[in-house]
Amino acid sequence: MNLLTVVLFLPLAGFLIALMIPRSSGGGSRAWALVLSLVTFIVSLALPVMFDRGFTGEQFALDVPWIASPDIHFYIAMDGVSLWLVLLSTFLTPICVLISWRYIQHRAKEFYAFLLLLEFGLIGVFIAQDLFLFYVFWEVSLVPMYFLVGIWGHERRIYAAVKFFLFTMAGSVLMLAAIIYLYNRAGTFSYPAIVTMLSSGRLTFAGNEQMLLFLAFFIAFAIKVPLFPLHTWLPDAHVEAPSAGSVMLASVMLKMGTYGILHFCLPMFPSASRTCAPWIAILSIIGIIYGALVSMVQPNMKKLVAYSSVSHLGFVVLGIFSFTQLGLDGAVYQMLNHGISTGALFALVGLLYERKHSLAIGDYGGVAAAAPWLSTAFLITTLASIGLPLLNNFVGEFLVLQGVALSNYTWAIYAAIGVILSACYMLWLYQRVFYGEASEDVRSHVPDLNLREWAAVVPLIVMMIWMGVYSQSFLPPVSKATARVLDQAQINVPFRVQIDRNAEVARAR
Amino acid sequence: MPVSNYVNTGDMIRFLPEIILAIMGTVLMVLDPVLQKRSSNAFGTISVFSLLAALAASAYAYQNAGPAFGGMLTVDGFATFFRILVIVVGILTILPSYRFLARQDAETSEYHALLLYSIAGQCLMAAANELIIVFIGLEISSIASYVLAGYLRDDKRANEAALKYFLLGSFATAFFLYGVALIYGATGSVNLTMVRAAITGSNAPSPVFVGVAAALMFVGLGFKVSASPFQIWAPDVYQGAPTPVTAFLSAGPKAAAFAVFLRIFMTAFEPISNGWEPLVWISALLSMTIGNFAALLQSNVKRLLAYSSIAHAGYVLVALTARSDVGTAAAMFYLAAYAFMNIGAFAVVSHLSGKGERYQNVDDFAGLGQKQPVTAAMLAIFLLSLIGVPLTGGFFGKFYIFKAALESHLVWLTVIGLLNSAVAAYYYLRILVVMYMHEPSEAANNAEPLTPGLSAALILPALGTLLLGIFPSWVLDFAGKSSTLVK
Amino acid sequence: MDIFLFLLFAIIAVVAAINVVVQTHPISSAVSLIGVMGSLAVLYLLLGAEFLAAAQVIVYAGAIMVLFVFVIMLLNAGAEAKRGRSLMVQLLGVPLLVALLGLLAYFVQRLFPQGVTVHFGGFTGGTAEAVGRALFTSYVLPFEVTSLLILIAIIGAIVLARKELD
Amino acid sequence: MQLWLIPLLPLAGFAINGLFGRRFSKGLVNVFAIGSVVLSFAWVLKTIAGLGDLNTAYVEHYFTWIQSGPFTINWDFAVDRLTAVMLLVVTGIGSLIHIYSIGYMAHEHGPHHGGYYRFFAYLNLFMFFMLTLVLAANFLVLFVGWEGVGLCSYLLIGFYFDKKFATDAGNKAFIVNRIGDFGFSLAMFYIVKTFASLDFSTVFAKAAGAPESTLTLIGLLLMVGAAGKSAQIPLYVWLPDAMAGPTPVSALIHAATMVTAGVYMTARSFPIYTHAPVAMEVIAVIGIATAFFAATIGITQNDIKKVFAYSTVSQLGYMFVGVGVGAFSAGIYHLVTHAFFKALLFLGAGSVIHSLSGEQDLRNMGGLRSKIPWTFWTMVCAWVAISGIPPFAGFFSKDAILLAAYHYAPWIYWLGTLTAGITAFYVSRAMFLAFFGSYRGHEHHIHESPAVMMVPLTILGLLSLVGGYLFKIPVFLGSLFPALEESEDFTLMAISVAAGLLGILIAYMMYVAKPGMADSLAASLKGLYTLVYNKYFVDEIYGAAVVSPVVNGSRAVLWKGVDVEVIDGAANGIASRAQDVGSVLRRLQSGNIRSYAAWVLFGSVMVIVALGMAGGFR
Amino acid sequence: MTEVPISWYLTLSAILFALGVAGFLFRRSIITVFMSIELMLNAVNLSFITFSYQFKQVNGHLFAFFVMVVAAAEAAVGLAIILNIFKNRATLNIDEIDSMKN
Repeated sequence: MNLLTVVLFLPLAGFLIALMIPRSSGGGSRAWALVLSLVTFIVSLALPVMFDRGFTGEQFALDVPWIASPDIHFYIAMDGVSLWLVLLSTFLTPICVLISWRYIQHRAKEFYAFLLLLEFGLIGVFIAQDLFLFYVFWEVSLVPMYFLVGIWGHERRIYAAVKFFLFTMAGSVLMLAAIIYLYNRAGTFSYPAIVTMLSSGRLTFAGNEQMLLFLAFFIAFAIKVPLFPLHTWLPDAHVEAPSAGSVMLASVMLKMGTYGILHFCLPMFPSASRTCAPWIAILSIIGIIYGALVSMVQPNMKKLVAYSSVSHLGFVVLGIFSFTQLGLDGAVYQMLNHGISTGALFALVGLLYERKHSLAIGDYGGVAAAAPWLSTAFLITTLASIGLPLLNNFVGEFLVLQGVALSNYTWAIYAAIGVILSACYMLWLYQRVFYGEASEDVRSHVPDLNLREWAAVVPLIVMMIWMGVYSQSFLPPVSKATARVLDQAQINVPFRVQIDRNAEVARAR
Repeated sequence: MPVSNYVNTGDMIRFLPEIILAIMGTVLMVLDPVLQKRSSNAFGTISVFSLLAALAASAYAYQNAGPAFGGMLTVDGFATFFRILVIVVGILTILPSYRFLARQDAETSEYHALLLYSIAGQCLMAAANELIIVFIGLEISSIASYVLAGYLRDDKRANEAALKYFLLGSFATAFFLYGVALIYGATGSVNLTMVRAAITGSNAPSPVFVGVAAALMFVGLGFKVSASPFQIWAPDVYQGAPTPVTAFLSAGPKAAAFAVFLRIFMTAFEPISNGWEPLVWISALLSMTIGNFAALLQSNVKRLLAYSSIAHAGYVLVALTARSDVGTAAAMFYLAAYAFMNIGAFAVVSHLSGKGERYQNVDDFAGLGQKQPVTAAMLAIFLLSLIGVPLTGGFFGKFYIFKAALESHLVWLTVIGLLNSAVAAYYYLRILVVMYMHEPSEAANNAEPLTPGLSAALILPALGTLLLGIFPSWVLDFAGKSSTLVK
Repeated sequence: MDIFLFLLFAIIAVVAAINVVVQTHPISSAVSLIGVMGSLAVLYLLLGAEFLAAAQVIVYAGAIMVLFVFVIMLLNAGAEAKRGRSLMVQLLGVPLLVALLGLLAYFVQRLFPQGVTVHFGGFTGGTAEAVGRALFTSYVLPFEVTSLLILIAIIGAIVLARKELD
Repeated sequence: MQLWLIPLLPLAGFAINGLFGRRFSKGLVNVFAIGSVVLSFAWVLKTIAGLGDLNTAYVEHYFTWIQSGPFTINWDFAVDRLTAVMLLVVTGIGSLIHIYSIGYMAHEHGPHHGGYYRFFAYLNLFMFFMLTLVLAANFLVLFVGWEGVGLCSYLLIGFYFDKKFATDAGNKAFIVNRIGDFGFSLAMFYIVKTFASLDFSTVFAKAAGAPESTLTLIGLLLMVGAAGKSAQIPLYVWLPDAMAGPTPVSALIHAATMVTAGVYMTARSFPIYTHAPVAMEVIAVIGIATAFFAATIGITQNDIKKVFAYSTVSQLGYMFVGVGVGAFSAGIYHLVTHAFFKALLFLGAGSVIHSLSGEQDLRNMGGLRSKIPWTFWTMVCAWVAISGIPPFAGFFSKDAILLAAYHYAPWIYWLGTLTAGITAFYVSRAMFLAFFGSYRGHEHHIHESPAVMMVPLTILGLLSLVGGYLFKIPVFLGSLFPALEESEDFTLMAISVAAGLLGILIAYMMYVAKPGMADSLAASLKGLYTLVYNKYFVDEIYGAAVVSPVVNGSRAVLWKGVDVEVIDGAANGIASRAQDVGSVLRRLQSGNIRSYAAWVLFGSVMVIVALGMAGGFR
Repeated sequence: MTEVPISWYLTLSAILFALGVAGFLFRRSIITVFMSIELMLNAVNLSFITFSYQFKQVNGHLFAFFVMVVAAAEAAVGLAIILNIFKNRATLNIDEIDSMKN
């Protein structure tokens, strides 16, 4: 039995069994979700262990014909990028169970079932090698998230859930059209096969054709990322989602978009990617600065963090479109970093909400005095999020900006402004929530972390430090995968494009 | 062993499903005085078995595939596919009808007899290879449907629905008939194979004339499948008719009409397909757009689903626009998927609507997810399928249709269609929203527990929907094999 | 002679048909419609459709129209009221009708193969025997199937029109 | 030589105290906190002793930190003479200030229990980052320390986190530093773009071969970073506010070590600067402008720590002048002596504040000379040192800088000399106001600080007196930096010494001899005084020109405007347009059968026309 | 003996068909509307029989015959529906049967 298959289907099995657990036993489904997600995580730990770091290309491949005509396969495999994204999903799911432990009392059975289904969908997205299968997982992950936001969210949850669904849907239908079109041209849904055909010149796209295909894919991904100006669903979805939903949404779901851009747009449509790169870069930079500025003035903690995601994800997209090894590595690393640190931020904000039932920054103040460890955890997360060296985000941001600087120094200048602004909004948030005199209300309502919460928070902090200090545990497989993407993006150029000299020079070094 | 020079055993075998259904419908009427007072449910059960027998007969007929009655009927894969489809639709209509009829204190014998007749008509349409048979099949199906729509004769809405359906239906049929007359005049025949031969032959009639005849037939068939611009009757009729009948109308006659539509336009009129392609293109576009946009503001679920069915007709027309075997297969598959999800959705509406069909509003579904999780989960599956979320039949149906469309280079129609399906997501989501995210309504609180028949009526289509979504090959292979029509 | 008969009955048919449309009282319309059918029966004869001409008179004018008249009497339907209106029909009704008639007439006039003309006796295959033979040989299927149609009509009428007994 | 132990010891102290300090007694906290730093100091001594003459850098490689394709950042430490100086200053002064803090923080509980351990934990963490900064063998590891010390500065400025002004000051420090770091990062990016590496050895070896414009750009960008960290115009604004932190912090971080990191970094990057004269000129001009500008503000401040804060800004300006005019070793020299006397001034001020139980306003002091004599005398050492009186520490370094400046551009020398006079004046003013005259404060039990505070004061006092003479830094670093051709010039030296003496004299006149004079002078120059007293309204100008437009603009224009109105408005607009379309389409459904028939007829006519035309009908 | 062009018959059929449509559109009495449909079917029958003459086939007559049967069945059901409507609403005005709309 293929290990990857086990990791993929464990959550699905968990979901199906969770449906059988009687509704009255809320605790039962909770415990089941924890056990299953932990087991999944532990099993998934074998993936990096067994992953052959010397080998470029897909590993743990499983290719089973699913539908004969059209030729659709259940084809999964992972490369160095999806390896970590899968691990991120399996890592965060038990944490999400933990932070929902007390908060979710209403309809707990469905909640945990949906959480497991979501994990299934997310893992699937990252390992599907068949474009059709990819689309299936892409949409399947949408549904549980829709319910998580819509049922267990806050006041305007329905608006947010519907907005989330429709935005994503609007993008993904275009992608579906492009996938079908690709199939008609290539005769297969297999992503590796298509890339091979492109590399060998057996399949070529005319300029216009390639551009439209690229845009169809890219818009779907850009909405998910979300790239300015397609981002407005995100703040609403985040604010209204329950903590676990926010965590999964920010940490993993947004990565579906960036992963898609990296994995599909670049190798399959290199010329179009390069042609569009300046425009996309400008949008990313606007997103970086704009997200940070808007984040700064938010009165709501979750909204603040949500807008900060817009800013952070801007870095990722910018890094990808730098077309440099550094930029791509940094982008992937930044995906993981954002997953960890923004996930932690949402988890911690969730813990605050659980205590005081408010997300308004103005309702807090002086929490550091009342809950020192919670504050410390938040501080470390804050620092990670603003890119302090030795914490995870720094490595990613550095690589991204360095990569961007290599290909276009002006972009790097503008993007680096985002680093200044991130300090502004995060520290200001921290000051207003945690510093100052603690009111009686805060003192009595905000206790420090309990054991369960420790268990949820500590792994995240450990990861922040580990990833910041010793990136060598994670980066080499990523580099292998991104180098391949870059190569494909060089080879698969059916019509001439002006390739940035600087990027070439830097690669040559 | 020939019965006569004109009828032989093979003909009878190929005509067996219709015979069974006609006879069993009559048997029901004969049994009426005996059983009506004692066991009104017996009629439903007999009907189900009759339909199962017809199902077996269809399969048997397929074993002996070929033309019958001098080429008036053609029993091929295509015909068998639609025969099976309408028979399954019939079964799925009867299952929720038990409880519905009992709740409305309605007679059951005539209801089931009419249903069987109607299905017989549809089977006939599916196999028809001659326009006069098409016409008669259409009328059998339709007249029975008119009566079924007005079956609750004290219900003002049902009366109105029946009247509208009847008057407008007859009106449109007259157009169809005029088209048949013209094609007869143009080619001297109403046999599709011969019509095609005449059109392509050396002594071909004016293409304009054939075009006008095709146009008049398009009016009649477009009306029956509720394609724009002839969709206008559908919302009122769907809303007013008794809910199980609405479910039936939206699946059975529609599928049969599409079968005829496909057969006529892909065989007889296939040579002039360059002429009708733009028309179907526009019709598909209008149907999708009008259906989806008008549904956005509906608060009555039946009406909402009516508009949605217009939109779905539009999707099928996209497949027809592709003018290829793949397109035909996609249309067939989609109709099957659509039948499951739509009948399922209507079954839930029927279950919830209560006596006198009081609860038909979207808001009445509030809190169903808490009060009746199984019902709600089933409806959620149907709705997700209608939206087109993967792993459901609706998704694969759309997928195949747009795949066929793109193969025929209908890029813009595909894009518009897909964007339309994103718009459609909005109104389906509204139902999901109230069902899961609102506090229980009066309707949800008063909802009856699920009876076995109703459970079957929900679970079978749900299984079908998922099956078509996860293992579509089973149906698709057959559709693909059958999509090459005899020309 | 042929042309005289044709024109005579064609004009009667058209005038009667116009009368069907313009009369506000259903019974007047019904009587006019019987007139149309009668003249059509004559035209059928001219075209050699003996059996159909007879059926037209017996079935259509004789049975179906009687049913109509019967219902009109039963419901005591008077001249129609002027309540309600349809904007759509008011605005587009006449232009659309003119367009439809124009199109249909144009097509059958211009595009139909010229030269075929009708004279009484030009075709005599429409006898009862010929029709009956065809009906029981090559058209046995539709013939049998129409019986189903009648059955449905009967059941439908019963279902819809019967009074509640209990 | 296990260089890693040097920073790691304080890190261990931080980790232990940070994790468990809450449960520890103060004594135990001290053991870990002070022990780790002192051990680190000892290890520095041992290392330097064991490394020989250090004419070439000694490098240790630990692990690959970041690797992407061929681009690699290693976690390397290196020691050369410059590093050695810095190591000694940091660990040495750091140890003293740690010890001092035992006394100063003795009564500290902080806003919640455990302020004491928190303080030492942060201080240790600071040591870790500062040592990393100093030991780094490439720009990125240096940047780690660079950002890390910024973080500790932020934490320690906001140490009293229940006080809003403290946390405000912390944020300001961090954010202004971030602006500097922005420049630093961009410099690094350009370095990689040009040299494909961030290792000092590689970059500096290749620097000579790079085009001047590139080096100028890099140099200027590095300068932005240095200006942020070392509080130069225009990024100096955070440092005066940073005095919100406990006084030992001001002494260690905001006077002796961290703020000099910019000087260290620019000096370290001299191979780039020597090939980029324009960049150096900019540094010199900014340095002298800062020196003069901050000194003038120092004249009018009443908060004793603010006076010294502006003094620090001013003195850092001097160091930049040194670097800018090419006298790198002089800059470092001043860095070292400044560390002695400015740390002493702050610690002394801390002692005063401590003895006055928190009073910081000079106007409420006076006559403390007799009440806390030990403090007074140690501070006198610093006083003479900073005033540039020979042969005390400040004299040598300041003189070296001014001399080099004269050779570079005489106007810098003259302005520098004027600034030296002003410096002498404001420090003297502070000394006179605090220690001379009569006590103007509230009735109070004024007590000398405990011995644990006095010992460091004394050591620093001695270093202020003789440190300049004892440690001839320019000689020690002579082999490292390019030599300047310059000769001792006694006239210039005399002029600058005279300026210092004059400053002291004027201060004596104004604050001791004729105490009312200062007020009347201020009154007569009211406009100028108000301007200077309010620090030229720079904070206000920044606030009005940058902060509020950005904040309010983001809120009103970007968020409520672009996001809510435009983008969401567009999305909602599409949705409501769709609904409008829907409602129009619904209206077609009038319910009237005849209308429906008309529609069907309409459709029929259209279809007939369409198919007729398709068939060739014209 | 002048012969009649076959297109005249067809034109007559078209006119009658159009008049049927007109009746459907302009009459308010449901019964008259229904009769208009019968008129349309008659018009089509004329076409069938005309074409049958053209081809000298009997087929067209059979089609017309089936149309009659269908018309009869429709009449039965349609009149039953009309009876029902009248029973429930006491009106035969087609414009008043519009409770379901939008």
